[in-house]
Amino acid sequence: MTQIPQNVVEPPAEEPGALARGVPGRPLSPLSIAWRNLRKHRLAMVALVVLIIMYLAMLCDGFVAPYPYNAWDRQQAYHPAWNLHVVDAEGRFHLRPFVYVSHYEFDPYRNRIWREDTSRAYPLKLLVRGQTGTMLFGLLKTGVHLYGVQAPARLYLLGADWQGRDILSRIIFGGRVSLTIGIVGTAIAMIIGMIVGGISGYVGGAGDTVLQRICELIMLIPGFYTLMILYNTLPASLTSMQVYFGVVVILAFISWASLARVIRGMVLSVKSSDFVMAARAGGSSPWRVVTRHVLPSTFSYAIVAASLQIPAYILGEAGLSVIGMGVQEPAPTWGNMLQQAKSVTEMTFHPWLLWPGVAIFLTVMAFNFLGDGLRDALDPRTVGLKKE
Amino acid sequence: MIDAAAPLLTVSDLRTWFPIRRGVFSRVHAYVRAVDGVDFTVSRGKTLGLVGESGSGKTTVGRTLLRLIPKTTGQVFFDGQDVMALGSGELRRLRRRMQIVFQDPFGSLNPRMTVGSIITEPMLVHGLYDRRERKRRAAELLERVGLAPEHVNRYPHEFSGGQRQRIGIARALSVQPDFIVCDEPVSALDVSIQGQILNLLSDIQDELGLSYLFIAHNLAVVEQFADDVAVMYLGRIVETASRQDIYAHPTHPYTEALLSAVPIPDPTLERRHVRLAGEVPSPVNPPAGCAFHPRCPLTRKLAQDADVKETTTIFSDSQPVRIMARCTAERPSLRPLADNPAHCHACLMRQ
Amino acid sequence: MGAYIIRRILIALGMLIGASLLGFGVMKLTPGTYFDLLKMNPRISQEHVDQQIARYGLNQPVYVQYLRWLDNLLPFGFKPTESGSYLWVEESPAAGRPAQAPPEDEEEESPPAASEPAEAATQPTQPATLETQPATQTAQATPPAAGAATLAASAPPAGQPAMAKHKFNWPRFKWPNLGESFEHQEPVWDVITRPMLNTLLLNLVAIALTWLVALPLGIYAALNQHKLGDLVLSAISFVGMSLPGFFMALILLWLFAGMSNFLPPGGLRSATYDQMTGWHKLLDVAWHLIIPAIVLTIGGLAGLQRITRGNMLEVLRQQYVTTARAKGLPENRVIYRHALRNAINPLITIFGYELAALFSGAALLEIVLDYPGMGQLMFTAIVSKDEPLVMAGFMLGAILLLLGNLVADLLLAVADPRISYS
Amino acid sequence: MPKAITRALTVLSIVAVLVILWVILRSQTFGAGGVRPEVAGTVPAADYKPIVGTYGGRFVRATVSPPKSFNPVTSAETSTTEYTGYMYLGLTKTNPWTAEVQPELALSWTPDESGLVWTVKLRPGVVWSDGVPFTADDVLFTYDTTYNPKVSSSMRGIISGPKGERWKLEKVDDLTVRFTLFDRNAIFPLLIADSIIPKHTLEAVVKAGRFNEALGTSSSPDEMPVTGPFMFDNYDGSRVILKRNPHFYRLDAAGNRLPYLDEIVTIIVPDIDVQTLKFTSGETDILESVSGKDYPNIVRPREERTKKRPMQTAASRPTGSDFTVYRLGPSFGESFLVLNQNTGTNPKTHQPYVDPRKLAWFRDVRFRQAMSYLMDRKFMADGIYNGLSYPQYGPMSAHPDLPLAEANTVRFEYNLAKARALLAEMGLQDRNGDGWLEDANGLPVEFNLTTNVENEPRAKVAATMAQDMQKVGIHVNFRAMSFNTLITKLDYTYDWEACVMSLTGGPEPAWGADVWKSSGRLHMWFPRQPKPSTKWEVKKDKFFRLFHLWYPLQKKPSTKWEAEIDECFDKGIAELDPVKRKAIYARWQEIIAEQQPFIYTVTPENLMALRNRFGNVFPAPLGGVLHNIEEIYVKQGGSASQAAAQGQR
Repeated sequence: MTQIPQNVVEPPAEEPGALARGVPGRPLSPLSIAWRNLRKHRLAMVALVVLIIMYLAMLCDGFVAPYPYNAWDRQQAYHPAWNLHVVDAEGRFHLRPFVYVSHYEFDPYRNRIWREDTSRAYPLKLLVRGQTGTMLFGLLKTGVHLYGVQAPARLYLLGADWQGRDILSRIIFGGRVSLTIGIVGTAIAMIIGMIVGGISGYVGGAGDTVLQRICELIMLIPGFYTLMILYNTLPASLTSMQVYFGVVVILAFISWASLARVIRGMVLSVKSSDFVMAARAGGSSPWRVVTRHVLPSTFSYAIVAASLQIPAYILGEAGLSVIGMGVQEPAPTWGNMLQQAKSVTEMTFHPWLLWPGVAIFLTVMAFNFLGDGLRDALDPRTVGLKKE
Repeated sequence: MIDAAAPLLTVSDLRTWFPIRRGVFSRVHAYVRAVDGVDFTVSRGKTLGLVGESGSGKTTVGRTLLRLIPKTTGQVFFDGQDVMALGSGELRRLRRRMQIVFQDPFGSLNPRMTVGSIITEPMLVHGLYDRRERKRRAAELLERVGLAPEHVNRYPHEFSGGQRQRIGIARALSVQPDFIVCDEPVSALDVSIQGQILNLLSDIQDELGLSYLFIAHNLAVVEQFADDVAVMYLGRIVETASRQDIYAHPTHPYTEALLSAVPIPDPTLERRHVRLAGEVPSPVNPPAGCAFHPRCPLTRKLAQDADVKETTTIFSDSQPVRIMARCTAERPSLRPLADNPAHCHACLMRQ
Repeated sequence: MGAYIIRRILIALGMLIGASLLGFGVMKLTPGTYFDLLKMNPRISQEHVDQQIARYGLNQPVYVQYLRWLDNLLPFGFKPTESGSYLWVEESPAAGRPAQAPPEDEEEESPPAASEPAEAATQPTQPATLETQPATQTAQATPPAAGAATLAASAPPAGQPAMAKHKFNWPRFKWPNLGESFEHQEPVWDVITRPMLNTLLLNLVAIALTWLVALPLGIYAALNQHKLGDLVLSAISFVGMSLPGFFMALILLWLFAGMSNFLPPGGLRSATYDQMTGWHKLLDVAWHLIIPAIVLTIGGLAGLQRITRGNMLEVLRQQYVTTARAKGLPENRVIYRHALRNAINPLITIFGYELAALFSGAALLEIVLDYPGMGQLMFTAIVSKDEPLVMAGFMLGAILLLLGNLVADLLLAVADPRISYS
Repeated sequence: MPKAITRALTVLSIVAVLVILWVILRSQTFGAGGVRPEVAGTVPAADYKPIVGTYGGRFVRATVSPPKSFNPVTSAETSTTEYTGYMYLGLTKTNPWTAEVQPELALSWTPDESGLVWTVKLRPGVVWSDGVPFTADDVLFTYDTTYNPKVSSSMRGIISGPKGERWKLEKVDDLTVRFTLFDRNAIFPLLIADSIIPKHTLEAVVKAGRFNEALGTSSSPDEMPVTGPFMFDNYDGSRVILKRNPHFYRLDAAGNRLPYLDEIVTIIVPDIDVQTLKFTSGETDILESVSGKDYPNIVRPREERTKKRPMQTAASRPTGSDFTVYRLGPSFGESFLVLNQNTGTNPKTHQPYVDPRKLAWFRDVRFRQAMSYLMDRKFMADGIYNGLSYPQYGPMSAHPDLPLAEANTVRFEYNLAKARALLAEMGLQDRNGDGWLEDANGLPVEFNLTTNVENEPRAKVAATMAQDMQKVGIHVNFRAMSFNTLITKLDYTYDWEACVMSLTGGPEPAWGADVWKSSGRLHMWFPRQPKPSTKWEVKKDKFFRLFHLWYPLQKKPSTKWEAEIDECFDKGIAELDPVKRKAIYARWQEIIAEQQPFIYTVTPENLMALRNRFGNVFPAPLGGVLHNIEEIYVKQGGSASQAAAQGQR
């Protein structure tokens, strides 16, 4: 954070010349400097905007998505993607896209042959009234959707799954799990890592040894096997919400140790720094020293580590879900939606089921860019020495 | 209530050893004897200058007596209280009276806190004053150390080194201490700023009647500032005397060597230049007897003097050197000079 | 250095015991056993299931089960007995011998599970009868002196054989083993060797590919910083880093195996493998390795390429490189003799970590791609609760991690003269 | 600015990836060209006329899990029997069309008048694959071993009486064995279909107490003489190779010794999907247990392949139409919903296993019938199996051709209105207008529904019924769990409410005694009852009595149906007269269809695909495609690749 290089020749008169750098009258906190640096990082800003849009969509899922996540229509099972038209059956062009009601029949080889009933077109509308869904993690109910078509027609921008549920709606609702699991998991791991690393580094001695051994033990166990074993220990009677937290805790259990070790290392170096000595000499209690001086110094690392770890959580959850260990149907997560696309038959005949994978890809990439930007913005020297 | 003549701080036989662990079971293999038996006193309202090369343990002394580093053995009495025996609550109360100013103006201020909160933090943790009063005092202190009161809301990185050192001093002063350890407060600063800071410290001392333990690595800084001077070499004090005595009549060869390095403003004066052979030995394995003997210039002299009978030969810089046998066998203790009991030194050859 | 390695190994042993306790404990949190699977088959009797459960000691307390498992692993094991005792073997009271209590204190700590001899008698499981029978036979058939000799040195002098109710069960040499897999009904070692080798094959191929491709690319990118090639590479890196491996695997599988039959859909060898000649066998395996190896390589490539590039740029900025250039050394020599060596040093640690992740790193991919490796094996073992197999995979993974870390540290010391462990 | 370029490039590549994905993911993605494979059904039994084939060739199949053992006595899992079925013969076998018992190693089996003593005449001239003749001693030895307490035999419980009674076997002469049973057993001819093992190699092993480990996967082929058409050759962890038994007893019409095939290679492919790919890419010759979901993929048009890949032998070169898909009618893996009717209490916590409020519903036949009305069997067939499955209403109704199947069972077709009406009759209706049902007390109607995760179609069946239950206003919490966990609940802890399961079935109801009898271990809705408990046992529990006052039963359902089922099974097993037996089991099917303890959903169609290069293929509804494996041969001159394969050998 040092803005003034040490070898700057000082003005002899000791006029606060160095102060001219800041905006007069307003303090330039480390955070605002970081923000200023981050703003220069275009790609990170694009990623940030993309993420903000995604999170907003996730928070307002019931409103943004045209259908609730479990709204099924068995007549429309495996409806292909993109049934919007601008040219009608008579070849006339319409400015407002519209949808026909469609239904399928099996051919002798059990392929679904889709036929559209062109007698009536259902135009795409904004702010339509439809099935009641929930938003803000189920706190609010909404019957109005950002866009949609009138029943009985159904809009399938990204196609439908085996029960005729809209993939796009389910992706938006799936964000409830996939977009939050990284943040919640990192927060848990960070809290544990900070506490353990802080205690271990600051107190030292036998406690340090024991905690370090525990950390090493956690880091020693093979991650993915442990994930699978731990998932199997989750009691069977859990609701999908509880399973979600179970998975978060399991993922955090795997990853807190490496965080704790790095934080311990930073605490060790910060601990012997003069400003910590000064705080102790000033009479601050150990608790105050740790919480006010030592741990905040590790925050910049923590923020970067968090942004770089979030993708790992998203991928971890998705990976577990893909092999059937995760939040179960009918609650959507990007992972368990992909699980349905896992079979080659599904991929060949219903490739639109792979869309949740694209959502994972975009999110992970956005977090990678953001993390990259944050690393540059916060502290290029002390952060990111080791890639996990 | 306490005798004003009694020294404010008495340090006796202080040792700080750091263990070195190695081997399969990481047993303690050896110790770094950073401080190895140090005695001195600091009088009220006076300044003791503690001088030594880097690695001589002077910073460790300063931090050990504030209990920032655990001691190995020894006692420290501050105003009659045994500092080393205090419980955590008493220690905190004592911390109000003993403060420290650090060498590095960049590392000693938490970059994440505003200047105001840095200065008010000691007051806060000691429960001094209310919120508004603390703010007022912070502004006042800033002004006292030569900064503008409105700087309270700024962050350390916006200041220059000298300004930061002033902030460090303001922080030390905020709880109105009686005693401040100044741990090389000016050595990281440009020469032009050094004087300003030293003057500031000196003014504050006059104003508030503080005592200082002033740690420095050369005698030049101490010369204008300290009342008494103690010279450290390899964890031990080799000479202690008043400022005048030490500059006028250095008795320990190490002090002489240090003094010879001090530039003399008066070109008419000439000082014999003593060059020290070799480097400071490792504190892990200090030389037996007088720790200074491998580098001691007196041994050169000894080579010519025939009247010293018991001698032995050592190799210093691969040169065979004859030295007094006692120097390699006996650890010299600090003894007063016969003519000046306030002037002590630890050289076997001169005792 | 030697002391350092010994110290690391001692710590590692402790860690392994900790890891095994952790793994075993976690696994025991789930209810049920592997043999519950059999219960849904009306043609399998309850008695059969019970017998299987007893045979593997799954009806005993968890700590006894753990000791059984641990005992298998030790070269000098204490022979497990069905009564659950490990140090003390219950002697069947031989006729004519006074059964008197021994003076030692330890003897009174009769093992907790030893109070179930009745159950052991009513449900004699196979290994038990096999093991105890010869022992009792020898004890009864031989005269006291010879009997004492078989009890090794602990037995008191012949003449007054103080036969205890329990006798100390001296550790004796045996080959360590990992137990027997429930599902495969075979020694675990036999079950895992082939998947282990398959996993090693896949990972080593992928690591070799990754390094062979990433290092030159990283160096190229660094030397052509900000030029088009560098930019294309970093763009690809970011995309490669963010594409989830399993998703990429699914897409490749679908494109090349599902839609076009161009690449094999999974597994490692064709059914006709053993009809092939040597050259074709090699090609067949290589053909099957393409999809998983590509996915793994792309996953690792992006990160490694970027790190190499970063390190190389860092080194090129150093003063000694400038000095070397200033000396007039040819540019190639500057780059490959001076810069490259120092740029690669930090990568050595990464190599160690890759080594550590050999077993479990590609687990998800193996499952998704149906590659017959450890990940696949462990997945089925975990789901069906084949505990000996799970523990073996778990421990092997842990050992490899420890080894990988140690190798990384040692390699670093070898490569970097500034680091030494003394 | 280079930075700008890198950004532009990254954005461009992301956009490119997205566009490519967009194009690809929009619709079905295979080409329309190529040839579709043929689709065929079963062959009538009358058309079963094998011709004389030619020797040679290998047959490659895939299986899900590796073999655990080749020991037919200790292992009864599919992973063992799919090999031992080819290796060891039983005394009898079942007809693949009619399920009748046919001679195999035994020529005849005749009971005496008491029905307890059966005289079994063995087939003369049968030798083990090592040349040793097969005699009555082998039969005696097999049953001795099965009854040996040190042997963990899967059959012992089934052929022992409740008090440990055993069959007594006597050797009358070398080719005659007399079985003396402890009770009358109508399925005795079926029971002796189990594999006979050789005495001359295994007797010493049994004596040494090592029989449980014998015939393991690491045993050498020499240790395993067999009577079946194929013998064990090699297992290397990923492939099992069975080779031709030169001493197999059957001859073809021309007097050649069967079988024709040289080898059966079974490769272990855990993933069904990859099995499909391996079949369509030509690696395997047969695709067993095809799911209806994958049917369109298997019959989709495929390009004729002309280019030869270096690593593929000519024999395995696939062509678009070189296989036929067989639709064999209903299989036996029916899924059903079962509701927990256990009235017991947990001895540890003294809590009832099932909430008494819910137990009252589950034990009410109207509730179960309402559930049956909620089964959208049409969608289950279409959405999960692409229409390739059969609705099922009773325990055997999907198999109208089975000898003991009774077609005239009650049917509860999908009808939400009738379901609502039945629930309303029970007092479960929407009382506050929120769309969800409440009981008389205003409490919501809710229960937990579960199934196991591993079986995807079953999970989909469960998800579908959960939706319909929600549609009529029942709060149903559906969660799939791992199989082990589920079994623990079903078998030990009994703390479940509703569950979708399926059982390994078969044409003979007597095998299911453990399921249907109230004392059975697999009597899932209330296992191991000391005596049938269909009557309300109100006095047992204080809470229960309290609730009982709140829900007075207007109409008591038939209370003794469980007892009647027990009776059916006890009588059925002892009844040797086929006509009377059929009547007994018809009554059982009627009870189940009406009482709905198992609420059946759909039975998937049994689908298989086989390469066209094999001759003597006579698919049968019960035996599948491979029931006459010894007669199946590789057609000569079928294709050039075939000739190449012959040449290579």
